[in-house]
Amino acid sequence: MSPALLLLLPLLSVVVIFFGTKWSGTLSALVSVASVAGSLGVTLALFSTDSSMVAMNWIALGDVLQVDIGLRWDRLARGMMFVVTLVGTLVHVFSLAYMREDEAKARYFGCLSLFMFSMTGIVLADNLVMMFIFWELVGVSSYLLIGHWFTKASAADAAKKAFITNRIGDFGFLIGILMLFGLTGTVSFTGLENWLAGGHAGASAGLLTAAALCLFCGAVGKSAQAPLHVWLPDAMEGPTPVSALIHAATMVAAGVFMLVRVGFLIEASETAGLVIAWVGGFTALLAALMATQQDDIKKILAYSTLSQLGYMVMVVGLGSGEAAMFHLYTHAFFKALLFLGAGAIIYACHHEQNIWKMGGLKTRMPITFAAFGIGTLALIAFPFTSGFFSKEAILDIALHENKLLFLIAAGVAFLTAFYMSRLLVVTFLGAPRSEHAGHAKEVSVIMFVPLLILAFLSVVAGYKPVAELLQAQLPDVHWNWFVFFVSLATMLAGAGLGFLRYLDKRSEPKVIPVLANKFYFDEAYGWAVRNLQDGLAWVVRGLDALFIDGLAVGGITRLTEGVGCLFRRVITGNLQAYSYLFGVGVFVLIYFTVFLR
Amino acid sequence: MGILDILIILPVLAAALIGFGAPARVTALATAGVNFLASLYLFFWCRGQVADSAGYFFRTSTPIAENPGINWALGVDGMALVLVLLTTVVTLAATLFTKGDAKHARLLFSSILLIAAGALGAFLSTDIFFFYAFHELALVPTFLGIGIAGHGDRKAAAWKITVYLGVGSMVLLIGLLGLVLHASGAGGVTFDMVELMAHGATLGGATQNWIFAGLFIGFGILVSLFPFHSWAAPAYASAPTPIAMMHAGVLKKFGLYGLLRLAVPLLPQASQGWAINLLLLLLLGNILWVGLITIAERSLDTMLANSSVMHMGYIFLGVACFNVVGSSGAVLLMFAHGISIALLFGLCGKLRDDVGTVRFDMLGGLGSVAPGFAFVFGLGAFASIGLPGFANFAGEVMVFLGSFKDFGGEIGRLQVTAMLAVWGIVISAVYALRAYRNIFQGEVSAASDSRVITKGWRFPSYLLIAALLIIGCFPNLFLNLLPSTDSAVPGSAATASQTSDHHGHDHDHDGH
Amino acid sequence: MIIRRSALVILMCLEIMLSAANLALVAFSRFRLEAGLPDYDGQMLVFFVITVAAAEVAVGLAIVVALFRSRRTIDVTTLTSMSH
Amino acid sequence: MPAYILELIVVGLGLILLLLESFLPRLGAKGLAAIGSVGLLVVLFLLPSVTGAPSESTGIIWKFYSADSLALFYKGLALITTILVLMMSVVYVPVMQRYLGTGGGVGEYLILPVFTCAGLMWMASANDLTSIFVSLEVVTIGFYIMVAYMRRNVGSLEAGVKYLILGAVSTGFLVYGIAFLFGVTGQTNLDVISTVLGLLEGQDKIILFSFALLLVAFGFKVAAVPFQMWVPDVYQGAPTPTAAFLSVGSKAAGFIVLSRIVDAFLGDHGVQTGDGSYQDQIQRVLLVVAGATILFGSLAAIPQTNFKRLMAYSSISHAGFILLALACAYPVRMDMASGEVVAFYLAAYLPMTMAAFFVLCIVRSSRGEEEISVLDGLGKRSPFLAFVLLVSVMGLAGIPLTVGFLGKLYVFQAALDQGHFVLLAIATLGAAAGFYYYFKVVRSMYWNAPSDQDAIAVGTGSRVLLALLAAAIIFLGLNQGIILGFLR
Repeated sequence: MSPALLLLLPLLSVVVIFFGTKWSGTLSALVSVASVAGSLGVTLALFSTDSSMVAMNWIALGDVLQVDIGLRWDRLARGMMFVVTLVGTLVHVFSLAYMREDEAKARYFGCLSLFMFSMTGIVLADNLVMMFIFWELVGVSSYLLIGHWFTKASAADAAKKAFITNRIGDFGFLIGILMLFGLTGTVSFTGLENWLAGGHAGASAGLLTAAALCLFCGAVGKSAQAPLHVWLPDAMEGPTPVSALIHAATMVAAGVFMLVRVGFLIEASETAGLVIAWVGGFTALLAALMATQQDDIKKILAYSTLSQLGYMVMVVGLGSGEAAMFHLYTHAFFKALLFLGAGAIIYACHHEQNIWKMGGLKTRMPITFAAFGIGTLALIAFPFTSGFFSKEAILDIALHENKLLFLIAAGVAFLTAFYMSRLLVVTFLGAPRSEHAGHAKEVSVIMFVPLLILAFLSVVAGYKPVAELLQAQLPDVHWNWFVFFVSLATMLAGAGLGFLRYLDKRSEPKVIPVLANKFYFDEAYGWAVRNLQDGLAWVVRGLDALFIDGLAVGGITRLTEGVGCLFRRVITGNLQAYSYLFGVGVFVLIYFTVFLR
Repeated sequence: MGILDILIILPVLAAALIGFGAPARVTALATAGVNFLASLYLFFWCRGQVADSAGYFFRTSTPIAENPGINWALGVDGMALVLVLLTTVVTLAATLFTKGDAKHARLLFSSILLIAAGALGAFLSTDIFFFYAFHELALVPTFLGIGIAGHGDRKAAAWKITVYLGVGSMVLLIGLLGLVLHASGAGGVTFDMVELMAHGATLGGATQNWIFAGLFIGFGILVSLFPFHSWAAPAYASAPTPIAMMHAGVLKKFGLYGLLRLAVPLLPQASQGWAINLLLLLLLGNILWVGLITIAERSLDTMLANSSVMHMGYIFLGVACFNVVGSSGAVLLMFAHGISIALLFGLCGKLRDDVGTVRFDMLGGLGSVAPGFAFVFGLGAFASIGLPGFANFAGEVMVFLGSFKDFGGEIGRLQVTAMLAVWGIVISAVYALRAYRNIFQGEVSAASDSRVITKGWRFPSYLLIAALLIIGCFPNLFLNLLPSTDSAVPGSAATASQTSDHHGHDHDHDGH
Repeated sequence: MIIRRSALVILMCLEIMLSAANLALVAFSRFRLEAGLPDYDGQMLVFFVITVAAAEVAVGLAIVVALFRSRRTIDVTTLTSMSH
Repeated sequence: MPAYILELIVVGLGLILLLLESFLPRLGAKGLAAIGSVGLLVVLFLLPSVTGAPSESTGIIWKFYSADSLALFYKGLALITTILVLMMSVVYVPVMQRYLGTGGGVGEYLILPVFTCAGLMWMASANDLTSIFVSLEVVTIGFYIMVAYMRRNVGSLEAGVKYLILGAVSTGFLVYGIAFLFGVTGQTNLDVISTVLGLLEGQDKIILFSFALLLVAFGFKVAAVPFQMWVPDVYQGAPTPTAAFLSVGSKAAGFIVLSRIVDAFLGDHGVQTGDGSYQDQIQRVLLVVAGATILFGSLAAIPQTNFKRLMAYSSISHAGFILLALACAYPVRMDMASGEVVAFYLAAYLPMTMAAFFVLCIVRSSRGEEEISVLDGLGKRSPFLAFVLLVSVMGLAGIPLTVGFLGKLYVFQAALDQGHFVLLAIATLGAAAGFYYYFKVVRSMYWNAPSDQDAIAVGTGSRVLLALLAAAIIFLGLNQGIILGFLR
């Protein structure tokens, strides 16, 4: 059995769904679920092997350029693959129920399979170009899934925004790839590693930093780091299972995964690492602040995702890819859990997403509440949940590497506890604040089973034996009581404040406009797009019509015609004038010939 | 008469038959089909064979004139083969897209065939005279087709393209003649490309620069290089669908093909001089300036036209790389762009015919009315903005890689240009997704409501998409046919440096 | 000639021009003495010119007559019917 | 058989036709034209079999007359042109009769071209100032009559007067020029003059002066700027076959003589440009005149609405191209002398112009105007005529695979070879403007709706002839070897 199967299964599913099922929803769902379950099975079966292979020569141009579809099956890939396929399987199953009544089920499951295919490609890629290929494909599947309900203007716009924002990141990513190719003549990770190990001939430190940072741009886009984070909250317009799978657990983590893959490059440049760490820390703080004032349950989770991704990016920048991957792994479970839980709530409340119109769901949806609660605990790093271990590692590394970032990280931990307890309190406790919430019922078994599995994993995944079993990367950190107490204190303080402030409130006690409006990022970007890009486009179009087409092309045309008319005037039809001109012509010609030499 | 002659002459004969009253659609379809199969046969045949010393297959040459040496010389190498395939595929699709009972059907079908014949002739000729001549001839049905069967402001548009391309081809003629006169060896003036290659690279740097500038401006006008692009949008917007498909998809590639065929191998030193700076500047104009114009367009046809102009910039970048990666990328991109723009123009024409408008503000939500159509259009749109899996991506990525190849750690003008050009992928995403959003997504508009897209688009669209996907997933199918080292291009800089190479040795010898 | 309006007068002027040229020819041939004799090539040419001029005038007069018949005038300034 | 027999045969043919016209009036225009054409055709077939000057100069005639390949080539052109003009005239006869009144016959109109043809053929061979002058006048006087032939038509008469007066002025300058050249060299034979000029020193000014005077005269003949004013009016006013004859026959003859004269002045000593000699100056003058002519012809053609005026300006512009070729006297990298390029261009020009005028004749005989708009919708009304005209204007515009393209190609090549980049730019502009105004015709034929739907009747003979011309435009475009073969 080879890792190539992991790519083939979802691809096959896509092909079958798009061309073989005649858009039958049930059939497509079955095919899709089967393929992802198969992928999970293959991943588990291949857990103990370590291999690399070339599946196909994609571009082969003599010895000048070689780009393969090559697979690299190492611990990093295995761990990531496990996360992707497991969460994927659970989300697929959850979707069976969640999307039961959707008209375009076949398209939905087809796109899910496409996503699984692309994500697998990223994880397995053994070179930058291949990673870029699947990177883009992931972007497309994300576009399609966000815009699943495309007749809704907001969904269509969100999909477009996500894709374009990602492309801006890819702009940098591609340039990074180009620089590295230009320097080394290869794009494969092994080749790059060897080149770096051999003293990276021909590259100045500045260029290396630039290349690393360009690659990081890709991660900024995909992992929604500031300032390109704006697409992720909007992406919540997609179906909730999609948010769980793509916009929480896997795709947005691809940026982090990629950074870890090219970690050897980041290590080679101190500046690049520092920039990355600060971008991560900044994003974490910014997103946590914004999360405290959101009213949409999915948006809160989205900002929380942003914030956690910020953690991961920060720690990659600080030099520990393992810690980042460990957090990625635990985060995938509890964040998927939270999203699916949110999905269950939304489903139960008839697609109500505003937390202020919920409330009292604890009694009506006890299983969901339990699962959601566990997820929350893991997210706020309650001791001895999985999230606790991974966050501990991050804080520890931050403490050693950069004190300022440690402070920020601790602040984010506080804020996380605060907004999550707010979410929990407002949604589940108190009295129902709307009719839908009042009539909510516990969801079906097909929906809560995935929740329970994820809840279980959210608790146990952090323990070393489990993590090792599941091929997660384990950071090399030692128990640090200082970090433990800081973490505990911030968590308790945040959670306590959240409980006290929001218990039995019917609406937001104090609106902080700057946070509620997400620091006006969207407004600023909207303004820039409208006025800078579109305005510039109109101006350019106008200039083009005026100068190039009008003045240059049109001017030359008119000039030619004008001169033609002028010449025509000479031919007056009057014989005397002709004779006169003839005479002048003779004189001019003779003068020119004889005297003007 | 070899297979290459047949490829060229068959469509001419068929067009004549249509002119004399043969059933238009059937004749055109049969011809396009036969040509398509013939080119496929050619494609697979060439893969198993070894080319002759000049790199060609099926080379034939019949002298037309002694001195200046003009020959009816045909031959096909990898690059030509790619473009021949492009031509026959797009011809078939354009024929399929056109209804037999359309207005001016006879004219349209014979124009398709004549343009195809002209393009094939240009791509297959290894003699500069016929290379140039065939392209010019193919322009005539284009002009007539737009003028007679176009829509909108057809007369003005046809007039503009006629005069504009007329000027362009005159400039080009000067450039080509300059090349022919200066690159011909002592044995008299020859128009034969193979002989020129053998004598090439003996030109001085300044001469190379001048000729290169002449060539890229001449070819550039035909390919709508910035700032000579303003003919494209009105012409494609008013052109009848098959004419737009054929011109934008196939015929426009002539100029780029010419640059790759002549300028890159024969004028390698031009990659150092001022001429290349100018080219780099202008191609950025294509990508960024025209890209912005494309964003501002509010109608599908003009948007597609401008996007096509914009994408030419990437191919020019591939040419400007002056190395095998960039050239190969440019070839792939020519193929990919030709197919995808033909697909989009075909679908756009369908939209115009069946819905009655292509203006964004009047369309919307078509995706729920005609999901299959939306799906196919989406594939075309994503292909054109370089989504991996489609051939466009393979081409673009190779062009970009080519521009950075061996840059030696110093970010030079080529690299800066490439970096700015990469921003084009964002621009193209913006306009393509906006167009898709406006036409297919959102609320169903009054114009889109209850309109049925009539039959006839599926098969040609699938054909084109299949071509894009196959080459996108297996670009090696084409790359195997192309030279894989710089030295395989005779007379290039790399050849000169590899003196131990037998090939290079020969040329040094010829030079003295 | 340029300022004349009558076609007839213009024709006469043209004849004078030719005569002047003839004179030049004769003069040149006279100055080129070869063995004491003028170069007769030039003088021979003069005869040709005179003959041809006669033919030209014959045709010219016919045209002028036709012009007069159809227009009742031979004023050349009225000849501006061409569009352009 | 010595070459000059051909001219004698042609003159004899003309005399026979005159007699026939007088004594067999029921022969009619068609009969005359047929006999004339057949006779000329016979002469055409005799052309390859004639011999040039014998090795030892036996007859006085060879002092005035040469029969080199170039001369024979131009004789062929003259014959073909005349045959076509005769055919065209037959079609045009009904139009003419409208303007001739009761007493007027059209017989002479069909016979004069034969005499003029003899003159043209003689001009092709003329290599002495005397024979140049006489043959030129034979041609010119013939044209005076043909231009003014429609004596009840105001335009024709007006054109005749203008052509007559300006033509006579140019004749005057020709004689002046001859006189001065004779004065400098003491010779009338061009070959001898060339040798003598090579020996003269310090007389640049007077040599240039005589050249300028000759250039005035031939500039008038070939319609070079600034002696081109007559062309539009005369083309417009003259009967259409005469306009065609003027634009091809007269121009060709003018160019053969001009190229002989230029050859005589430049000598064959291979002077390169830029050394300040009078040869250099002559090339410069030719270049300037060529540039001005191309510019004027191409640009002034743009606003024209009358088809014949358009053709007139086009003829001016083409003259510019030919002058440009003439000025590139010593192409190094080409295996074609400039005279050959000129001859090729003219040969290429023949079928294209003839086809265009022929179509116009036919259209004119059914509709009474000659505006471009008369062609509106011709593509619908008469696809055949439209197609022939399309091929013809494509050729004139220089679209490849037509013979017109080759003509331009060689001119461009010669100019490039000599490095005349400014002229190249002007030529490019001119050719591009050509696209503009020639395609006006195409636009009118194909894009515009017809003003009336009636099909235009085309006789079988005309049909065959037009098809032949169109085929020639394309066929010669593909096989330039044929023309080059005749040339050498």
